Amino acid sequence: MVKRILAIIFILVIGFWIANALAKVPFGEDKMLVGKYYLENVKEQTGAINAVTAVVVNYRGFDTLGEVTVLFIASTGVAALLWRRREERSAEVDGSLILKTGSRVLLPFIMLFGAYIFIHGHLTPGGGFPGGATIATAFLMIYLAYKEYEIDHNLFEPLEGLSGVSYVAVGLIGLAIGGYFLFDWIWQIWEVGDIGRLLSAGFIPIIYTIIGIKVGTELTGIIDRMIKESKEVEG
Amino acid sequence: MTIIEVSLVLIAIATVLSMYRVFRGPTTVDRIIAIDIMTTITTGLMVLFALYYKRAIFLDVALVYAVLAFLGVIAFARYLEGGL
Amino acid sequence: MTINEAIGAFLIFTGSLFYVLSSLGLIRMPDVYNRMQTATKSATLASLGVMIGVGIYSPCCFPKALVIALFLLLTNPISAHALIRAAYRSGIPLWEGSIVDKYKEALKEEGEQ
Amino acid sequence: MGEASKVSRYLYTVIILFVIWLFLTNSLDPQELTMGFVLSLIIAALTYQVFTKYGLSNLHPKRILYTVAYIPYFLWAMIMANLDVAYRVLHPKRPINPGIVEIKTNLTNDIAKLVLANSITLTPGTMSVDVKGDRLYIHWIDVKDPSLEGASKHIGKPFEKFLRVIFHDDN
Repeated sequence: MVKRILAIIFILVIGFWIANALAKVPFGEDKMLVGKYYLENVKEQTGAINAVTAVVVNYRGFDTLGEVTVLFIASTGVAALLWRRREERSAEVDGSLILKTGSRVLLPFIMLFGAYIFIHGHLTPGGGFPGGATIATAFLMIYLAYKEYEIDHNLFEPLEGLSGVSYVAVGLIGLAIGGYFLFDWIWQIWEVGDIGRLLSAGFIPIIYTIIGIKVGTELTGIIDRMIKESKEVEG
Repeated sequence: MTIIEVSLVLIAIATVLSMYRVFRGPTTVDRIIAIDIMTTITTGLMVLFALYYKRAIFLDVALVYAVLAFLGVIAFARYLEGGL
Repeated sequence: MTINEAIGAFLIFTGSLFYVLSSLGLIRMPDVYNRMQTATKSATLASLGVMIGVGIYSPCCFPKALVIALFLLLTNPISAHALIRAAYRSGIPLWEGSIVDKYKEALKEEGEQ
Repeated sequence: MGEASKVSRYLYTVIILFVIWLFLTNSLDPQELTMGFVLSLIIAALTYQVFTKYGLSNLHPKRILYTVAYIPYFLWAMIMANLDVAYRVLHPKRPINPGIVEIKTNLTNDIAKLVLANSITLTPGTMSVDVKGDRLYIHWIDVKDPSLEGASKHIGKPFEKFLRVIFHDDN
């Protein structure tokens, strides 16, 4: 009881501190000038109507390359930690007929949703990362339904590497044409597309497609390693 | 208050009521059923928000959420029956 | 308020009433199986109502709302089925008032094979 | 009826995916149409083998007619189901009489069984627990007839006459 009262008092004191600290922050004013700059120039400089996407892929495209690399390292790390000789899946109970048939029917639709999400990254919320995750869930669904299913590593690993290389290649072409890495030559020099339609925003859709494929294949690879490893742990 | 606002309040009440089953249990499956229902309710809520704030792009969020919620429940179910 | 807004609002309101009904079913029913019965049915119909209602209220959203509604209509019963099968196989008993259980015999036969 | 040819199955998948794409994007902008078409081609190439078995013959006018007729019937059953649920949940005595019964189905196609099981789950008082061969195990909230024949007649039959035509089980 005493403990509980002490905890409540403690929470109240902390809450008071935080409230006091936040009360001094002026809301609604620009603290950072760079944010204002992005919002004012995003349309003519990148052609995207989704400012968040434009910042992620265009202004901060180099950082996003870093993020993709982090994911790649995570995937490689999982593979390195969980690498054993060829392991079988440990599932014992097969999915029911309804689940199996349902996942077969849903597979194309979920892949289409994923592709829709990452191709419309510059027009709607979403983009490469959620789109790739959606595509990975399609494979996870098949994994859950069929106990003997395994992905084809010979197809997925080259695809993953290829998409990583093409991201860098897009950046290098920008370096060659415009003088800095990830220069958006499609929008700034060719001026292809109209703002708000699908074909716009320079290379943002291209890079998001690359990221989508990369994230999808990488997450599928991680799922595959994790599911196969479980047999070793349980004995 | 428009009818849509009343509906939003009703959905909020539904979520809170399902929360009772999440806390109460008594078995794991009970909690997962409650969470399944809550995710369905949340998908409906997102679609309703798209109307309320007049932003059709919220529908994309609802779509992805529906996919992920379905996968989450299936994963739990297969884990419970030893199919993972 | 135009006529399609009125119809849409009516569908949305009905849908949210069914959401409340599904959570009430979740609370009032005595065991896992009966809870699933009541909750899944009304939550699916409620989602259908809310999404079609939103589609009718503002026609620009109609196709996408319809896709989400169809997706839920297909996935909700599947996930309910998977959960209920997992519940039975992980050994949760039926409610004591249940009068018949044919699935037990089927599972026993499967075990003997 | 055997499997359709690969071309027919592929084209059917492309058509279905493209229609879904049209619904998702909700625009007739030529750029969106081209993109959707290319994506449908790619995804269909990856998945047509698991998606469909009968290909273009699914689009036979008779089957489409039966599908269209099935929708109002199913919606009506679903609304009835919910009124039934409302009655059981709101009634102070909670009138339930549950049990798991076994029913027999004549459907042989997997997808037909999926739709049958889903329909059963969403209609009054019943929920499918498992499918084995031609037997479905149904959790019934208010068991009226625990025998195999009685339950089959009560639960499965109304849907089967539609599904048998829609999913090629009519021979």
